Amino acid sequence: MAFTLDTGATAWLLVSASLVLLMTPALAFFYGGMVRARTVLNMMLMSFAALGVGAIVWTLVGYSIAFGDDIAGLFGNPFQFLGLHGEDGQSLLAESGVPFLVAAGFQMTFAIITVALISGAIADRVRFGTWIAFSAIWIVLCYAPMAHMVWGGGLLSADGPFAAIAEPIDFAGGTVVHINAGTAGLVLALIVGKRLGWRKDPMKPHSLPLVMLGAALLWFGWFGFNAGSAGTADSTAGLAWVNTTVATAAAMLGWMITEKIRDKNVTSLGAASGVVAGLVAITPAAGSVSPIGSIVLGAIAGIVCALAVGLKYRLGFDDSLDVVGVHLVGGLVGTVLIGFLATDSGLLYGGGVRQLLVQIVIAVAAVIFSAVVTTIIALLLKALMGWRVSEEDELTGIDVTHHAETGWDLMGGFGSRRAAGSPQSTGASTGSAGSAPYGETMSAHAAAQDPPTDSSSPEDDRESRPAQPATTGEPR
Amino acid sequence: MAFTLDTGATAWLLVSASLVLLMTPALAFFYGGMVRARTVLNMMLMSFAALGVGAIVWTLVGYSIAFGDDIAGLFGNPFQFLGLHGEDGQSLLAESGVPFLVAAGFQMTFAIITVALISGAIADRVRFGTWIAFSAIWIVLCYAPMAHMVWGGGLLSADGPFAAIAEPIDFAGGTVVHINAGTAGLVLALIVGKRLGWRKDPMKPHSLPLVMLGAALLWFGWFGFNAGSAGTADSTAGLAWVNTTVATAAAMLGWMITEKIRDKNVTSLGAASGVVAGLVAITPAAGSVSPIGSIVLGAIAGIVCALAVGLKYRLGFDDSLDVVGVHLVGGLVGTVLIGFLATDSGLLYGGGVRQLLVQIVIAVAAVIFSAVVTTIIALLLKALMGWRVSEEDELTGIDVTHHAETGWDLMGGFGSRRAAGSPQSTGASTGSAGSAPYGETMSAHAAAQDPPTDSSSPEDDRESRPAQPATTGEPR
Amino acid sequence: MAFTLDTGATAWLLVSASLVLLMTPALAFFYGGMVRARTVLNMMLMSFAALGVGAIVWTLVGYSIAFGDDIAGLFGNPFQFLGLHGEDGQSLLAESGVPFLVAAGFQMTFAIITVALISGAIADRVRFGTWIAFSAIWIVLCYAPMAHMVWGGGLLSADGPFAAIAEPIDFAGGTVVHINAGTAGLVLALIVGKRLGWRKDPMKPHSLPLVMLGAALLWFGWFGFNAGSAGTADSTAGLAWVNTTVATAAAMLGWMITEKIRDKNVTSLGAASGVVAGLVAITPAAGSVSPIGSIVLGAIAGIVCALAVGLKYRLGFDDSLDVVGVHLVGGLVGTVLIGFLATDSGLLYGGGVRQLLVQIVIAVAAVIFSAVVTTIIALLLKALMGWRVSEEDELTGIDVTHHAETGWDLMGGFGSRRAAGSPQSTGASTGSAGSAPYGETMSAHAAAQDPPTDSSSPEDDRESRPAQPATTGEPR
Amino acid sequence: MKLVTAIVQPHALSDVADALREYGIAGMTVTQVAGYGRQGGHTEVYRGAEYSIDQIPKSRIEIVLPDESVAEAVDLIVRTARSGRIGDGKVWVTDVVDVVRVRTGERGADAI
Amino acid sequence: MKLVTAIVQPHALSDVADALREYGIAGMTVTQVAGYGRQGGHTEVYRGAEYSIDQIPKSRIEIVLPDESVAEAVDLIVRTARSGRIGDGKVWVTDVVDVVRVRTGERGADAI
Amino acid sequence: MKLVTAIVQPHALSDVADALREYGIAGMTVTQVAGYGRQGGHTEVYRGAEYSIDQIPKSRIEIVLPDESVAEAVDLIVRTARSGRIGDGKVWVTDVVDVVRVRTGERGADAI
Ligand SMILES: Nc1ncnc2c1ncn2[C@@H]1O[C@H](COP(=O)(O)OP(=O)(O)O)[C@@H](O)[C@H]1O
Ligand SMILES: Nc1ncnc2c1ncn2[C@@H]1O[C@H](COP(=O)(O)OP(=O)(O)O)[C@@H](O)[C@H]1O
Ligand SMILES: Nc1ncnc2c1ncn2[C@@H]1O[C@H](COP(=O)(O)OP(=O)(O)O)[C@@H](O)[C@H]1O
Repeated sequence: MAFTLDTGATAWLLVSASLVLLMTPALAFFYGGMVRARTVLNMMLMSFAALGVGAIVWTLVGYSIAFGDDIAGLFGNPFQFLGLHGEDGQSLLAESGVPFLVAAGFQMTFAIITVALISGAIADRVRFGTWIAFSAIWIVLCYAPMAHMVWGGGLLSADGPFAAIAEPIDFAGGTVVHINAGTAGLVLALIVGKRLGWRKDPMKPHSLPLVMLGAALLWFGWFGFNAGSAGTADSTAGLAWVNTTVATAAAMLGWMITEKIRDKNVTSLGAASGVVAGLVAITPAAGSVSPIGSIVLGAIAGIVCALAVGLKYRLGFDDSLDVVGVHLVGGLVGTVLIGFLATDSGLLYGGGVRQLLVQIVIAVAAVIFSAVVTTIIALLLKALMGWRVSEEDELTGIDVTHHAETGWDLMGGFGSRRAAGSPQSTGASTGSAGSAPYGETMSAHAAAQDPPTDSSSPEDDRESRPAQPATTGEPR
Repeated sequence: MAFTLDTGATAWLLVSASLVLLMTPALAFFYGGMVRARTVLNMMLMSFAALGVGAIVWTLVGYSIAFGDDIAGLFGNPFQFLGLHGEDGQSLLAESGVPFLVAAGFQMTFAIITVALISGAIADRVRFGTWIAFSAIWIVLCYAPMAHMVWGGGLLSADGPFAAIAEPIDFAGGTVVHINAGTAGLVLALIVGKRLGWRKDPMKPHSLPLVMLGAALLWFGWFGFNAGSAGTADSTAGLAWVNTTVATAAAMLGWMITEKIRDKNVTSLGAASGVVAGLVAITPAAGSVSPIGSIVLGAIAGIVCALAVGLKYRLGFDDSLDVVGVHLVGGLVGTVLIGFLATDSGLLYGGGVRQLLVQIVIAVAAVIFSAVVTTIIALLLKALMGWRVSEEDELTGIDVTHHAETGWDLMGGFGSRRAAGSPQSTGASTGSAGSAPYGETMSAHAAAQDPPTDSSSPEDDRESRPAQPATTGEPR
Repeated sequence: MAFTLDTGATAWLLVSASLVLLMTPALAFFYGGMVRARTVLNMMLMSFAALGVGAIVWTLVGYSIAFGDDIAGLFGNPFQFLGLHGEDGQSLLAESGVPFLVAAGFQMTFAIITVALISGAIADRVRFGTWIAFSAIWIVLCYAPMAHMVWGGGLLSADGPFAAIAEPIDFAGGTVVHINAGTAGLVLALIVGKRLGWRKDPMKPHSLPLVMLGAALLWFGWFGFNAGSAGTADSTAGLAWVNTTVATAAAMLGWMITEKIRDKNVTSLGAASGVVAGLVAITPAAGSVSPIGSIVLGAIAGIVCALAVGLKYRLGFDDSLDVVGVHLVGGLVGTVLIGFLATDSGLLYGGGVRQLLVQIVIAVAAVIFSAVVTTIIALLLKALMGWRVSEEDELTGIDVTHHAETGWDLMGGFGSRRAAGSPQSTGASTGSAGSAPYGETMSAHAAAQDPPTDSSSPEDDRESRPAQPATTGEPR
Repeated sequence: MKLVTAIVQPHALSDVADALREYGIAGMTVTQVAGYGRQGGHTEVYRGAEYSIDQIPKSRIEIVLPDESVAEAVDLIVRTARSGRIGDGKVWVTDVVDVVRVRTGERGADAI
Repeated sequence: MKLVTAIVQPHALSDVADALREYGIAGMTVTQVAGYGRQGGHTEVYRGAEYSIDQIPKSRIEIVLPDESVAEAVDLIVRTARSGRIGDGKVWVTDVVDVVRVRTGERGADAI
Repeated sequence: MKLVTAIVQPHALSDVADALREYGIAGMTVTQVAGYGRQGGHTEVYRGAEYSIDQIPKSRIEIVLPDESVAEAVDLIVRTARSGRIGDGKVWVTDVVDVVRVRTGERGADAI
């Protein structure tokens, strides 16, 4: 295809890709704020790891599987764009005048955020290595084929069999991203099992400002996600932009009202969750409903998701940060409501039930595909690597036990620390139960002193403390 | 009007709209960091609520009132663009090749941030419901008409009576946004009254990093606000971009120097406030002054606002987070200095006093209009809903009492919690003053135990704690 | 040159400039989270000060020195674009259809971030005034000439003498920004000296979520830095975008793996540092290597930098936040690896050693130039203003002692505070060592009471506390 | 000498400190604590599930005093910190064997 | 009266509080503290340099009690907080001279 | 047995802990507290209004000890924590009736 660059469309897609990339760290903050202080780093690292692994895997084979030449309607030729080797005319966005790599980069960010979303279902309790392996495999076997089926000309696309009824609509990823991640989250929550103390301990968010920061950056990034999915900077992008904003606003208000009625209080966690629920629900619909339709769709999503997040307590699965209640349910709401609200073909606009039917079909297909593939991957990894950290590590907190760090230290420099590797401190950390006799200087400790720090350093060395009359004889 | 899409201009406006939308959460962080830890969530929710309500109201009637066909120079036909129904040729940005909905979305973000700004004046003490009602009404009755008067062809625009003297200049919202919000903040601070303990308790910011994050994101978002107001991506946008940056830099330095001289210390709160003061002041002037002029304007704004924030202590109104000192004063400084510094028509550039005169006139008109309308709305709401929370709730902190949440919990899972609704805990929370006899097991408490959590759950249930020789007989 | 506006390119450059501007506050968070809680504000203010000073200095002379007509291959005519006075055809980006001020603003953001980067090497211990002076002088004497030499047609550019061997490649600032800042950081760390307690106290990061926020926003901003350096929105920008993402992902994974092998744990500080190392290393190479090449380059950078940050302990300089280990080393890695990996001219692509040679030459030249100029400036300032705060202030924490603020106060309103200036409190703060006799009311304290706060205020004054039977007789 | 330990409402702390200072007690040590008691906690709601958070933020004050000042100091604290609502707190007194001022090594009443 | 001070593992706090409440002790004051002891700290790694962080988060419980309840209360705490691993904590008992309830001014056992 | 409570400057804590450990005292419990005393607070400035923040961060150390070690332990703390400037802190000693080690149920000196 002859390719003519459109700098405006390209500028918008470069921006959109950047915005969607930002969504993964945003998710890290959204999720990180929601867990307890002792696991914030692990939670955030799960998103960052998804970024690292996702970018590499997508470059190597992911993009090819999603957008290579169709094989059986299920996936694309995995070797076609190996290493993102391709020509400017070859991407779906070529017609908009967007270069190949810009399109490939934009799509990359979707793969990354989708796998990162799943991590919320299994907060605080999984081995980091297993998560990394899962991320890589899941993108290849679950995300990329689903993207192919919906956007790459596969079974669930306009080229697939259901298009005979009506052309399936998934503007920016209701099925590929949200139903997919939500289903995978449910599967993992079931396979990994519950956190210790679940339902007894409120496990309340340790930093709601961080949660709200995450929600805000997600909203911001979602403009790239939805309006960027128009593929260029035109009226459709404008429609998607406005719909994204008003649906989200309506969902936030819907969630707030639900809380007000049910719990008597409007919470910030609810507001933040309502924001995400609205963003999720409008994702598939952003290009095919009106602003008023979006308000309706958003409000419904906010209310339904606010109710849905309580389900896990009733059904007994620990979907820790509500990936199911928000992404699976929100994705279903959005995908199905298109059947009613699409201005072209929706039931309420006189389009009959055909669109609705197709929307239900693709939603169900997505759930089934994702559930099956995720189950296989998760069970395999359970057998090979194991999912859970030890109970003691989970109780103590995974940050310190698995990452050797603590998220917050506002006391700043409080406490006695020394370089490890010294006999005494090693002794201490394995726990010598024998009682040290009083009055006797512990010789091991003396040996553990740091070598005098650079006393021979030529430059003006200011490490010594202000003069002090103490007689401990131990220069700090 | 025949409409030709310009993808470059559209890309820039889509980005600008996204950037300005981000400003409202940014404000939530800026304000949220400034209040005490026990009210951070309420403060942030006021901005988020403005987002929710503002987007809906703007879609329904706000945009029409602002940009519909002129009625008496005061407002536009409220039904014209109901639900943002419009054609691509109908917006003010049609000439730039920007689609209707992109323009309408861009304008929406201005309405939202303006009402959110006001919340800083009444931190820590107002009913959330009253605030939501205020936001909705104020956008309709105060913001949208003001936007119409200045930008929509009304009284204060180039089509208004004062244009005979000189064309009024408000590039991006010195009057519509900042003078408007600042005046409304002053009115609300007076009507709502002071916080308990004001002037005795320093009420120091609980998280200055959060304040600085807010300031940083506001600056970032303001590029959309100011450079986006050029309506396309051209030299004027470039001028606005540079002016926004250098005026802000100069204002920050101006504020710092004022503090250094007055207080002997440069503070981060001062730096962050200086940033906002500079952004405010350059807003109306960004398209009509030179970079050097912007440095002068910014420096003056920084110094004047640094002095102005002290006024509330002298005059005795609790404008808690300095909406008056920064937005009203900064907006006035910027609007008026255009009369001196506009390269086309300013006094210092040989343009005579006409521009200066007109700038003063529109500033004063904006103050009066905003004051009158806001007073009416605020008094009405005072009568109908009431503004203040109870004194006890205010002392305890509005987050826990009105939102049933706490912003920060870095101790992570510390303490004894149980599911509410159980007799014992309910008893506790109403406070049973009778002394329980020692040695007697409280039967109410026994009844309050959670049902054994899913002991029948089929899957590998790991909720039990590590084996422990304790004999309490109460599995966790 | 006749100038034709390209709104797409201009939109992208406006966005890029905004993104790069955001990087400096992002750095403030990245660095601010890494220091102890008692110095977070000072650390952040160093970046904000760089923003303030940098924008002004760049507007006045910086841009001219960098991009004015060449003088001796070292710098440009400092008066040519005074106050950013220039025509749309005059910038390097004129060919892309980008207006002069957009190009100048874009370049401004590079100068700002570069000087801000240096501050990490001297955390927690320097006078704020000296830092401000350093920032201003360093931009003029070190950054702007270096930018001229590499990008403005000077010695290290395609117009310089080394181009005879091969055209030197520095796509977005490996030499100008990172080697330059890293070298300057090393020089300052040596001249300023170590923090008190260095190597004994871990000086662990007080907020890793803040560090990760910083890293995330840096990554986001870096898309402007690298893909913006293409000068327009085209395939090269797309290549730079993808390379930036995959190199960063690979570097993060490389750092993680290094940690896993060496320390047994993957840390979030490591992940965040790996992100920055990858971004640094790909900076010079983003336009000339393939995505696969970027993965290799990123992985090497991640591993090498992870090892390099340990050097300071061995060599004994307190480069507090690893400006040397990440920016100098990462910048060198990226600059030199171009010689191997450039798809046009790299050794591994059959291009021979010429490119490699030239890359080494410009890297070494940058190190030498930066070291010499920075040493002179730093020693001058040491003599004139002094670098270090007093030892007592450093121990207590520079935030309270030099900025009269504390970063975090999550206890919210805890404690007894009164307006200063009262005799009692002044007495207290100078420390009266004499023991006050019991039973005697301190009259000075009585005198120190606030005047009854506005008891005469006409409006509904709610400052009094809820009725309390206490008999202290002191209304709050 | 005695050690007076008082648990009070955080928002009473400032008044108590002022009252003690007026009375002539210059030194004390304050800790942020969580109190459990008759005063019930508040309810927090997460994801529609209510939790009663039992512990309530309190301030804990420690003052070392000569025996003769104890009665009056306790009285002062109790009067100042009292609002009459449940949860106002407790004060208890324990014996102190010895006190030393770190700066000077002074002991006993001189050290306070 | 006596003051029982117990240092326990933070994750045992909730069980201890429940056990005490069942036993009939309604009031206590809890502080977050850092414990040093036989239980070694953990290792944290910054920039490749390992640090052993000695202090370990613990919860410190204070309960003022009538003399006759002390033995049983201590027993209850010890049994509930015990996991058998190093670092489970300590309980110590000191004498209390007087107690006052701030709200009412009640003294002694009535005040608890 | 005795309970030694020491208020020291936060930056002296690490040295005190080291000195005590060298002396053979392996266990202690540390709390972050706010001290009021002769040492005045610092001034913080918000919006041009100055506030004197009276409380100063201090570290509070608790050590349960056999009677015979008290004198030396107090001495060690005082010597190590002393800088000679106002605000170095206080140490006080109270009687302990009983101590229990949670892990083992050991009592008295064995439990320390
Ligand atoms: N037996 C106790 N031991 C230690 N502290 C207690 C005890 N009882 C109450 N407290 C402390 O006193 C505070 C107030 O007690 P509470 O019973 O709620 O109210 P009141 O003292 O007014 O009856 C509690 O929050 C707790 O910190
Ligand atoms: N002598 C002591 N004085 C005060 N607190 C102590 C003392 N010894 C131990 N502790 C506290 O008890 C906790 C547990 O002590 P540790 O020696 O680690 O385990 P264990 O008591 O099981 O032998 C410590 O973390 C510390 O808080
Ligand atoms: N009477 C007291 N009771 C309890 N703690 C005290 C008392 N006096 C002082 N302190 C504690 O000791 C610290 C140091 O006391 P201060 O009077 O400032 O200095 P110094 O002891 O050197 O004279 C205070 O910050 C406070 O924590």
